[in-house]
Amino acid sequence: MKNNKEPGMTLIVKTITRLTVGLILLYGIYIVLHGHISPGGGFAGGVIIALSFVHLMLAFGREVALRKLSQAAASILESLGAIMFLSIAVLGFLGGYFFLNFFLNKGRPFSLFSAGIIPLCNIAISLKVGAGLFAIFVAIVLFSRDSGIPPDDK
Amino acid sequence: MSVYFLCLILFCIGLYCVLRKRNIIKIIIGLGIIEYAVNLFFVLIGYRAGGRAPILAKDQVVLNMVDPIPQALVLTAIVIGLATTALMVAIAIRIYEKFGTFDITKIRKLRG
Amino acid sequence: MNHNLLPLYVIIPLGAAFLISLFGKISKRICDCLANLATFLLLGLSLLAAVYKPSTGILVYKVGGWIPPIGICLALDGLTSFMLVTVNLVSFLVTIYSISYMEKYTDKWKFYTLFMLMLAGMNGIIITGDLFNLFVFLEIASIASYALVAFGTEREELEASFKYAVMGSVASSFILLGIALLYSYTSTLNMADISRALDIKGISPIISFIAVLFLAGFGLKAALVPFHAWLPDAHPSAPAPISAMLSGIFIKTLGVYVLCRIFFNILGVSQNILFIFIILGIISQIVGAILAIAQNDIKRMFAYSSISQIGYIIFALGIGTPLAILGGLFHLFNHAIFKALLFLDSGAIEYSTGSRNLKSLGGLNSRLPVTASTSLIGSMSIAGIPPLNGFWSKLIIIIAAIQAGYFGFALIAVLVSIVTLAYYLKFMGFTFFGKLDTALLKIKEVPLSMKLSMLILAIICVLGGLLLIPQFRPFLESAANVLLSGKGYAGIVFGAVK
Amino acid sequence: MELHLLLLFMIFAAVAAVEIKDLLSSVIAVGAVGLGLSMVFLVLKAPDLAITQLVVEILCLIILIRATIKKDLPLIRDGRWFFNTASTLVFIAVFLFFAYFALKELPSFGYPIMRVAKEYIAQGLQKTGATNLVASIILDFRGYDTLGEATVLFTAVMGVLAIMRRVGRIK
Repeated sequence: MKNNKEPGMTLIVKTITRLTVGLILLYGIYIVLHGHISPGGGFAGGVIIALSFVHLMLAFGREVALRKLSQAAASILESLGAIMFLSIAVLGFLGGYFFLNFFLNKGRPFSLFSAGIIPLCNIAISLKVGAGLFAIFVAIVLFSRDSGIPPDDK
Repeated sequence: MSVYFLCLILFCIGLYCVLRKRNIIKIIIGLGIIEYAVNLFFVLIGYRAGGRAPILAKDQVVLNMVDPIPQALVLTAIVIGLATTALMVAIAIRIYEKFGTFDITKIRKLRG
Repeated sequence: MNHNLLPLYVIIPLGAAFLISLFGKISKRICDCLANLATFLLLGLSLLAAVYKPSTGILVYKVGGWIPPIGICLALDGLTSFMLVTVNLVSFLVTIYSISYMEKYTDKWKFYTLFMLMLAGMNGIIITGDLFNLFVFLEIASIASYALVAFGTEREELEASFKYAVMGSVASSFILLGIALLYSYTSTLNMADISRALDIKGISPIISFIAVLFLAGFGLKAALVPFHAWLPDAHPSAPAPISAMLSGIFIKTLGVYVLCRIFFNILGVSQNILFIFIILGIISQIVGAILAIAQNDIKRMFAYSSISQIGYIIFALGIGTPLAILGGLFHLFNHAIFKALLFLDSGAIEYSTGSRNLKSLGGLNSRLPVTASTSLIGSMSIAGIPPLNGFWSKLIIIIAAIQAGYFGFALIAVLVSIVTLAYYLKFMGFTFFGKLDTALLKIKEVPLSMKLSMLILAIICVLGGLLLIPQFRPFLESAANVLLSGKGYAGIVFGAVK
Repeated sequence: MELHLLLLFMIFAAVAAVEIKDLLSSVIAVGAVGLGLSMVFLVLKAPDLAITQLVVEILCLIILIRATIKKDLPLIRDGRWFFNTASTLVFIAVFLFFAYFALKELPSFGYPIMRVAKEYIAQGLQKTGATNLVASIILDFRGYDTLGEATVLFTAVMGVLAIMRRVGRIK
């Protein structure tokens, strides 16, 4: 952090970040939604979504990133994702078993809307993983920023 | 067989790092290497010579696929490793804030 | 008892944890209510499981409706219901205690969330029938406990937590490596199925290697003596309710229960393994007891005492006769009760005086009557004074050792018991008797919720011996029978699936 | 062949990560191990794992770099340094020796038994509707594991938030 007036890195980094961050987020969402027909899934996609916010934070400083997704909001989103996943699991009791894939019609294979609960679970997991990892990152970075530990040495 | 053995050597490098290094970050790195080695071992035992990735393609008969179970398990193990690392880094940062050092021999002395 | 209730042992604490993390920020009362409600429900469910036994002795639940080797199954047999009652009884009383005790710490909702996650992990370990699933829940419980040990975020706590986390992670890696080898060798993860596959393959060096890996991994979690270095730092550093949970049930669930399940029911016990158990048990008893005498910190003394008592349990299981296993499991239950009681007492002492150093305390008998009397019951019980529960279980273990012909080891067990009495007398003498320090004249007895849970635990200590009378004995016997049935476990599980 | 090369590369990077004195270089070397692992997963026909390992590695690296300080480590050699190192090496040698005999018993590399896995491959698409078999295992056949896995991450997040509290006790 060379100049305190303008947080974040240099202009070049900021411009490139502005171009790429949306694409990274979009790629993460793509990976999540296609988890059941191609490699990827909720975890990988969730981490990519978290990384896009981390990218924003590294390039522009914490204010910009936290305006997009505050720590409290991340924490709430994470809990919501967890509850969503647990409720999908508990809804399996409708068919008689915990964690039952309760959709009778599994849809046409190789299409986006297929495989019953698997895409839904992927979405819940990605929500939880993305928000959770971002919360971890924010907690660690904010702490070392405020308490005199040199966060990085440029 | 030689592949398994190389994988266990990686495991032992991590073990050596955890047992012998006195720096907190180095210990976390050693644990990371151990996790990599175990995950790698799990995937190695599921590999099938000349096999295909366990993803079905249209109009294709399933003949020879690698074992999908270890892959599913390792996916879980990777995330567990990430969780452990994150928690330990958090503890390490707090320790640095309280003691001003990453060296565990010094930390022990400071504790008195 | 309907088999649809089985997943609830995990769903309730998980749901409670997620709800507390969402709504707990609003008010402390909400987290208190949610946590206590959840543990109360769990206690009720586990008592239900203990009272209404299925006729076949086992209930198997197929998660997702998949037949066991394909999907994950949950299994509830005698040992499971025994462990569930122990865990949920202690955790219910500990949550009552935490209502007042945790007022001293900030961010109570984080405490309760982690607490419920740890409980979910332990219940998940106990009830699962799948080896990898066991590992996952073991990690949930472990990670929650690493964070809880550092909950006070002071110097010592952080250092202890880091040490504990490093050793715990190494242990987890050993366990995972063992599971990988076992999977490669048998090509299945279901515990009953592994047992059956190993029967077909016969004995080979790889089984001994896997056994050593598991012994090192779970021995580390159980703090058996060559692997005990983390416990005396980690257990005293945690907040008192967590110390009670860790020492009372955590090391037993993650260590002793899993060791028993794996060695007795899956890998199969041989004389060599039983002898290793005996040796580890005896060394743990002696080392724990000797180190405990020298301590001046109350909680540290109790932590070393836990190592010693875990040694008793492992020793009893290593003898391997029906009587010894019964005694070992009974001692497991008793130790959970009185060690939880003693740690809660130490928390009460710290709560009112602000110190837990034996040298600076004294004469608290007049100021803290409830704490003093419950501590007296707990100490005498752990030292094996009749008619308290600790006496009966130690008596059974020693009789069983003599019957099996281990005279020397029985003598050591008796001697260790005397040493135990000595250091608990030291604790009582320095804390509650003697001259009251002038600085401590103004202290008051602890709040109601803390008193309540200590009193209930003390009553269970006094009445614990009743578990041996014929009406209640099936509770222990059915648990011991599971271990005695050995590799018959596979047949029982697959018989119940159909 | 490429598998052996990649493994040797990982071992080399791991030794570097352990022995380099500078912490930042050490962290970067461990990143090289992780990337090597990601490539090994690709060679072993595990694309799901390769993606996940890659992104997790990046996140781990960022978190670790945040934690490091740029300061050389003093290499402490107390009186028992040689003895401790020697005993550790002996322990590792014994471990590898026994591991060698155990590994000989395993099915040879490239030929797993796949008793249960056959059922997944045969029935996966038909029963769950997912063409990615790994997804069908982690979210349907063994979905309960994944619930646990998600909870592990949740636990870690809660743990980090709890440890990062500025004030632990109310005085």
